[in-house]
Amino acid sequence: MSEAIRTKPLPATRTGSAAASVTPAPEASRISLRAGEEALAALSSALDLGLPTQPKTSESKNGRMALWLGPDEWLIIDQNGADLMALCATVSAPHSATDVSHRNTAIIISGPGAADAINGGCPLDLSLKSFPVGACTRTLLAKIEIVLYRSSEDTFRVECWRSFAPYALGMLAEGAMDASA
Amino acid sequence: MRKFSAFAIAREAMRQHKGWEAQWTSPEPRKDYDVIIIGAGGHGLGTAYYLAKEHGITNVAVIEKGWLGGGNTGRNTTIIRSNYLYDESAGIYGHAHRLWDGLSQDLNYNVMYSERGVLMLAHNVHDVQSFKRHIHANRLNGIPNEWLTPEQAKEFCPPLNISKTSRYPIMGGALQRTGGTARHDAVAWGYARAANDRGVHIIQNCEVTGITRGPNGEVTGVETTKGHIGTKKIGVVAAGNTSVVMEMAGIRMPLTSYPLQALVSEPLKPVFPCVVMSNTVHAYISQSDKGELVIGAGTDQYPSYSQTGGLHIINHTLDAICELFPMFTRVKMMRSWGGIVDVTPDRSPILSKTPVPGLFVNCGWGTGGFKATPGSAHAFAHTIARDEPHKANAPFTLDRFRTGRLIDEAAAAAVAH
Amino acid sequence: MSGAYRIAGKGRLTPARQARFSFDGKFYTGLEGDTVASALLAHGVHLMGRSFKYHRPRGPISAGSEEPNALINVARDATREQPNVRATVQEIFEGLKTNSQNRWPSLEYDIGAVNNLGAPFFSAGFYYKTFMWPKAAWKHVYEPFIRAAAGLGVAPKEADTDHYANRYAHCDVLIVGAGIAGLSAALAAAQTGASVIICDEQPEVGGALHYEAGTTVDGMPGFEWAQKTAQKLAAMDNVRLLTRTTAFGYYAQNFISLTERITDHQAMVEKSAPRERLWQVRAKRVILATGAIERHMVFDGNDRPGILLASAARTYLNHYGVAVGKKVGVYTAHDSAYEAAFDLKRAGVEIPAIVDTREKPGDAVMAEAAALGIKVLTGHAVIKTSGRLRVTSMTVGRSTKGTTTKYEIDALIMSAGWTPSVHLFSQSRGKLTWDADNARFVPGTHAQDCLAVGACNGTDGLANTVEEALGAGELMARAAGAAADAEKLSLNTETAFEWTGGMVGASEGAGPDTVAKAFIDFQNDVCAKDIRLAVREGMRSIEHIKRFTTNGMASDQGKLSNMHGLAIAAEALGKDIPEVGLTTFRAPYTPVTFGTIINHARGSLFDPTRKTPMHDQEAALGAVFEDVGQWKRAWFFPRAGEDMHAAVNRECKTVRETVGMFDASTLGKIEVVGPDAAKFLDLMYTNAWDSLKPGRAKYGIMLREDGFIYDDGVVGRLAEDRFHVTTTTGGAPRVLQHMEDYLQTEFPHLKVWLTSTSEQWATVAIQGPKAREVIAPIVDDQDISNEGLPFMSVVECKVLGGVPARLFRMTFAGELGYEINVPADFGPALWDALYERVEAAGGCAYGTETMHVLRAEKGYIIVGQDTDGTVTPYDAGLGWTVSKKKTDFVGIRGLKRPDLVAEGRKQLVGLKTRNPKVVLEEGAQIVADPNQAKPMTMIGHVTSSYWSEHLGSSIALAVVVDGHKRKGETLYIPMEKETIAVEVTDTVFVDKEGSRINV
Amino acid sequence: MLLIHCPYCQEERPETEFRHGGEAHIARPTNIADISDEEFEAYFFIRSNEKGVTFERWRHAHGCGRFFNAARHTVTDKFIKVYKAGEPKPTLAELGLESGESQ
Repeated sequence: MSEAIRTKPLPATRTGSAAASVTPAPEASRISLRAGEEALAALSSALDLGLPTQPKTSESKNGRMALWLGPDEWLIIDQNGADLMALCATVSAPHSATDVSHRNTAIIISGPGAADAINGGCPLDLSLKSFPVGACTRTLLAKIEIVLYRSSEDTFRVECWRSFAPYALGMLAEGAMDASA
Repeated sequence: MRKFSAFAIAREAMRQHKGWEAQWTSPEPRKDYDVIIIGAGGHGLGTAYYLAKEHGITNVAVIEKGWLGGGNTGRNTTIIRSNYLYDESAGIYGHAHRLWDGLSQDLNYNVMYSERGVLMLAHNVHDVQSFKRHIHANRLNGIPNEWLTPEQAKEFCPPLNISKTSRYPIMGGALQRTGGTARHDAVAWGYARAANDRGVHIIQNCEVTGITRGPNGEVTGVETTKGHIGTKKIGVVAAGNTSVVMEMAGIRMPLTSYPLQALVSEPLKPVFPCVVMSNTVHAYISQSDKGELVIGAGTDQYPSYSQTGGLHIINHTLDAICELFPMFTRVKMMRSWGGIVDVTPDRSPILSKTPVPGLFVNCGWGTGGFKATPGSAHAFAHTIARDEPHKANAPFTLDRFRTGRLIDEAAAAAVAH
Repeated sequence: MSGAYRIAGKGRLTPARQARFSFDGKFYTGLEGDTVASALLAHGVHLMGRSFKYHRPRGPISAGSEEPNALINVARDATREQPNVRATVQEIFEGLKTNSQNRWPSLEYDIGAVNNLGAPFFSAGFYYKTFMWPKAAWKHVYEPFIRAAAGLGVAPKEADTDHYANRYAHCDVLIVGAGIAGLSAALAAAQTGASVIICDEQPEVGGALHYEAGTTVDGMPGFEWAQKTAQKLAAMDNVRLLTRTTAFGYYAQNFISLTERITDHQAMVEKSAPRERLWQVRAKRVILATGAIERHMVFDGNDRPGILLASAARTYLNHYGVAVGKKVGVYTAHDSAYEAAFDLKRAGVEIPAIVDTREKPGDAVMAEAAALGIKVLTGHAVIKTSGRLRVTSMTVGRSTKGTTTKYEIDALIMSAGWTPSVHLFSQSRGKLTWDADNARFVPGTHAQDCLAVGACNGTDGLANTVEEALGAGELMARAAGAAADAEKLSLNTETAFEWTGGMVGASEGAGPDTVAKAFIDFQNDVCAKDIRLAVREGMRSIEHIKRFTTNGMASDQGKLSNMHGLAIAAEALGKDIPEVGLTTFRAPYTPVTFGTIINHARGSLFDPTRKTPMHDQEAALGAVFEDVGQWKRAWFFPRAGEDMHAAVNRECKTVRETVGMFDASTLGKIEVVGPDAAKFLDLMYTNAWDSLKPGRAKYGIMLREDGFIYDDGVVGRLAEDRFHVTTTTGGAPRVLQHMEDYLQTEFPHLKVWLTSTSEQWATVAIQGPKAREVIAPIVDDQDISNEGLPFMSVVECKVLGGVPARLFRMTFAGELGYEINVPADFGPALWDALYERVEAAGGCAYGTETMHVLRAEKGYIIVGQDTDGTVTPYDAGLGWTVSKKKTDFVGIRGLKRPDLVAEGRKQLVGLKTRNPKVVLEEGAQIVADPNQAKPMTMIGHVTSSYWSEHLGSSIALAVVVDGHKRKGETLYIPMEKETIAVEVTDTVFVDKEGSRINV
Repeated sequence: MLLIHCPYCQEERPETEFRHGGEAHIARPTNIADISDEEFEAYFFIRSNEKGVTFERWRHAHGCGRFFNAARHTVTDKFIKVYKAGEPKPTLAELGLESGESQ
């Protein structure tokens, strides 16, 4: 890879409150994967990860996650930076894999007030009953679109497009402050 | 009809206001009328008034399913302006604007037409280009509209935030000094009283349930909850309910009805001298004579006849209001409400004859109907009386959606780049 | 200390916990927990405000949020000033500053009160009948006068320094109101395991138990039980208890908005604490336990300071320990006022008489009155009152005609009965039914999954209320799916009296044919006679009457006045009340600050600010940015001493002569992938794509179905099944939506997928004769010669020693040009690397303004500037993009409509001013005959206009009627001060043959 | 804010995640290039604008991204049924409504 310097959309500084920390996530590779049923088995095997077919569910393994976003759409995230495009290129069944590693960036919200912090701008029911660990969906955070993923009872990952990241961070920081108020 | 005046009030004050007569009567419908207007909003009542006054047609009934002026006339934010882009729009709105001036005197009813100025804000280069285009077109059409710098805008509207660091800094504005507001109820009531005085019947709480037709398809009357009423000419002025009424004559319309919300604040001492509109951040605001800030919100995204909408629509509008006027966050919303606006594909109205002989339609005003009231009513009365359009409404035909001769004010303000 | 009217041993406040506050500059000592109203009443101060129209002196009539009179201004500091605050709601704290409103020069001596003398003239709707002559006077004299007289508080002048928060919440059962009904319902719901939110507008729970001194629940005094119950609920994991929280809106599908007031009662405010929080609650089930509001009696002079609702007097006494007077008259049509009289009497207050309009009040209260030695005048009325700034007497008689007796008093309490608070139920679009026996509207048909319990449901009696509420709590929780085992709850309640009675409408002396100032709507100064006047003037609908008189339209939203107004209207119309109908209840229940509603959406969170990856680099070069949608785009890069004009001239010249670099990252990008990708694009664009070879690119035009231009952009084919589509910056989201719509709903058989990659790539355009030599060193192993990478081609390669890139050979400037796309994190590195080389080559960075000039010199359109949604490709001179071979694409039929193929369409042309130094104004209108009168016939307008430094003249693009046939014609542009002659030309001003591009 | 059941996500989601897509069951003519001006007007401009049960398109734009159809009452704004794109338009009887109830 090049020596060229990467400039991330957000500084890696932690903000938030005692109730909910708000921290930009490390770099990861990502693809937007689109495919019909006929390609799922091959893609799952190429990615070494089952592609979930139930709404709002995810699969994860060794730092690689497949988030169900729609009936023919997954967001694949690899926290170890694997070349996901290359993995999918081995599959001949019709599908669309598109690199979105740099389009998206992520923010981790963690702490007992994490759900409240996100509910400062997100209209979904984030109770464990309705949004259990592993749940994921595309949704809204106030005026922007996000992908929300719950990695543990009190930790969420918010993915958004890079130019919206400062806004997302601002909303989450205010939400986190209010969650502790 | 007794004339309204300061003297009349003084006289009545002496006798505890016992001498006032009803502003309009509540007659039982006759068997038939020369013209039936469906819908007793400002446009419908005005049409009846001008039929009587300008065309000598007084055997007219205005049929209303609820109470007169209870639809969009009584629910809008009362902005009056005529600085539209296209010649066609300038024609009809300009026609209305000229009639607003002097309407109180014509009706002997103070409609509180207030030329306090309408300021439309430009927030980006595209807005500037678009407003300049409007200003030049208006100037050559003889319609006042002028460009203000941000500093001039601030001088005209002191609460305005013209900080360069705001999210969408103001790059200037188009000001129509003769634009302003009027008292919405007074417009409906003034037309009702004046039309009633000339013999027009206003029949409230009477719903039209059908349109009856003759052997050649021509209209012969309406079925109503008060029975059949005969007529050779029907003018449909039913705003959000137009599709429903026109369907009774078998005509499917290019209309969609959306909820439109508005709100007022608690009354405040005078703080806001004019009308300010910003299409870019979606804010429409003025202050009523009672002191309430009157704020227009946007339409909900789905068609509805519910006359209610979502809180998020109001939220969106107030975001913009507080961005433009940051001192208003502590002002309180006192009342919010919804109307039903009928919207055409090109966002311009339809004032037109129809394929059904004797049936005329005036609709599709979207969010802009109030300001057009006198012009629309006047031109529509002409169309009904003469069986041909007035020059002000000639372009607003129903068949333009077949030919493609649209008058697309919304597209003309398209977002750039 | 805390006031001469504070009664030792009464109330629940702690005498030792004092707080000093000011009202109109004078300092008072109150107790913690006091409202401004209770604290002032404790000092014998009743005068707290002036009415809207007549500026009549007014004191608080209530002890709650229904207060119409006692509106004050509350200021923490200059940036935190709040007008129109109810003194009956605002809690005091040490240092609180409050002021009265709507008076000048002072509350005691208000010049505006002259309106009161003119009251006969200012009848309802008087303004519709006058101020019409002379015509000009409305604008210059009458309206300014009316405006200045109207209004209540003064709007804040400075931006608010408080902040506000929002929380979306979900629950199984939302309970509105935490009086005995709401608390009972919450207990029953909570023990089933359901998630419960219960809210109440007051600082503590309890509702009516605030004043109900004689009620016990499970052996405890009612208020104490309520606090214990609240503690118990608050300790449960599945319950959220919110006090100082008003449910103000009930929207579709059980979406309820609440406003929680967090800091307005605090002396010291934590910086992180929001002032108010909006709760947007989606509840599976809703229980409304909103209680009832006492009505006043409608009689002559019923608005003087010192005249209050009976329940308010009880609240002041039993909760705050404050007597509203020392000699308190009672006027009632309902038993409830008796209990107030009993409580006051027992507290040592003199009760000269209870005046009851009824011949037969309840037996129990009559017996108790006798026992306490209180005189009761049944079948009597208070005919009038006197007192300027405070009531000093009431005149009592059987009727206005007979003998009357005057009683000296310093306060008068009253009750006409209770109005169920059906506001939220009505907002939920439930239908109300008329309970004729009790003259009240109660919830009837439900429109949503909610139940009303207790007083708001018209349920009378404590035991009935509790039973109903317990049942509803469990029922709604079960309906929401709660399944935990729970025991059947019951509560033992005892109360001193069950009440009877009530009336709506005007009392004796305020009936027809009177001139009495018997107020219905206090704030808006609407009297009984105003309602009758409206009816006399032909108003039949209650909506007309409301609007004509403004009854119920004040900031209390008619909580006290609606029923009285309706009854008087019904009487005047000779109809039954339900026939006249009720006006619609609308959100909010009580006024809500804009701040609560917008909450976080201020400053940087008002709307996202989108910046490109290279924003900081551009800012460091001194870029001035422009807003394009949510994006900040570098507009121009002024150097020392340069204005915009100079900077743009230099940038243009530099690009044409050497090289320039431009941040094109904001352009929309869509990856179109799949075996049917070309087929799909064939349908979406006018052009043909099947024939485009991988590695090549083409300019495409997209139409709407109606045939008008929707968007444009360059599309590159990366592989047989993969296209890189670009859109305009503003068009990116709508183009994707448009494509998805057709793909999913009209062409679902096509195997192709769309992915937005707008933000995956950072894009730098390098344009100018030296473009190739500038990029050569940073491109790894890729032939970029004219042969290796010809004009309109695209290649995936590496740059900067290994960074993957998509390299386009294309231009929007009419020069040798490239656009380099790299993954966005590498954008700054790419920019820096290029800038170093561009600068070394004598080039510069340029912004959107220069981009616009360069493209206009080439006649390239900007969608949205040169087109406006009414322009076809033919109008724009882009007919060559429309495939003649295709049998279908979006817009193919729309293009053939009669008006789109008719003569006389506006077509895009170039314009040259006769004087080349004159730059036209964009938007300027074009005429053929400059000497015609207004309104002129306009045949087109200038869409783009610039100074071309390259040509040394101005250039312009315009749309003109039949413009393509007018080349060479002279047309005119009438400006304000001069008319400019222009010649119609071709749209291409520079390098018509394209020789600069293909090198 | 309405609550809309997305047939793909199989749960109710807040309205702001959705985008209204106009009247449903207006198929684009397969021979669109050849239709008359009147037919084009009927296809592209004329709308039922039903006061009663309306059939409309929604897209779960900020969710699963899918277009689907809904039957909704435009006076009460209540959803009667949602169904996937491509499924046939339900009759009023299938929606459990008498034909008279559509008004």
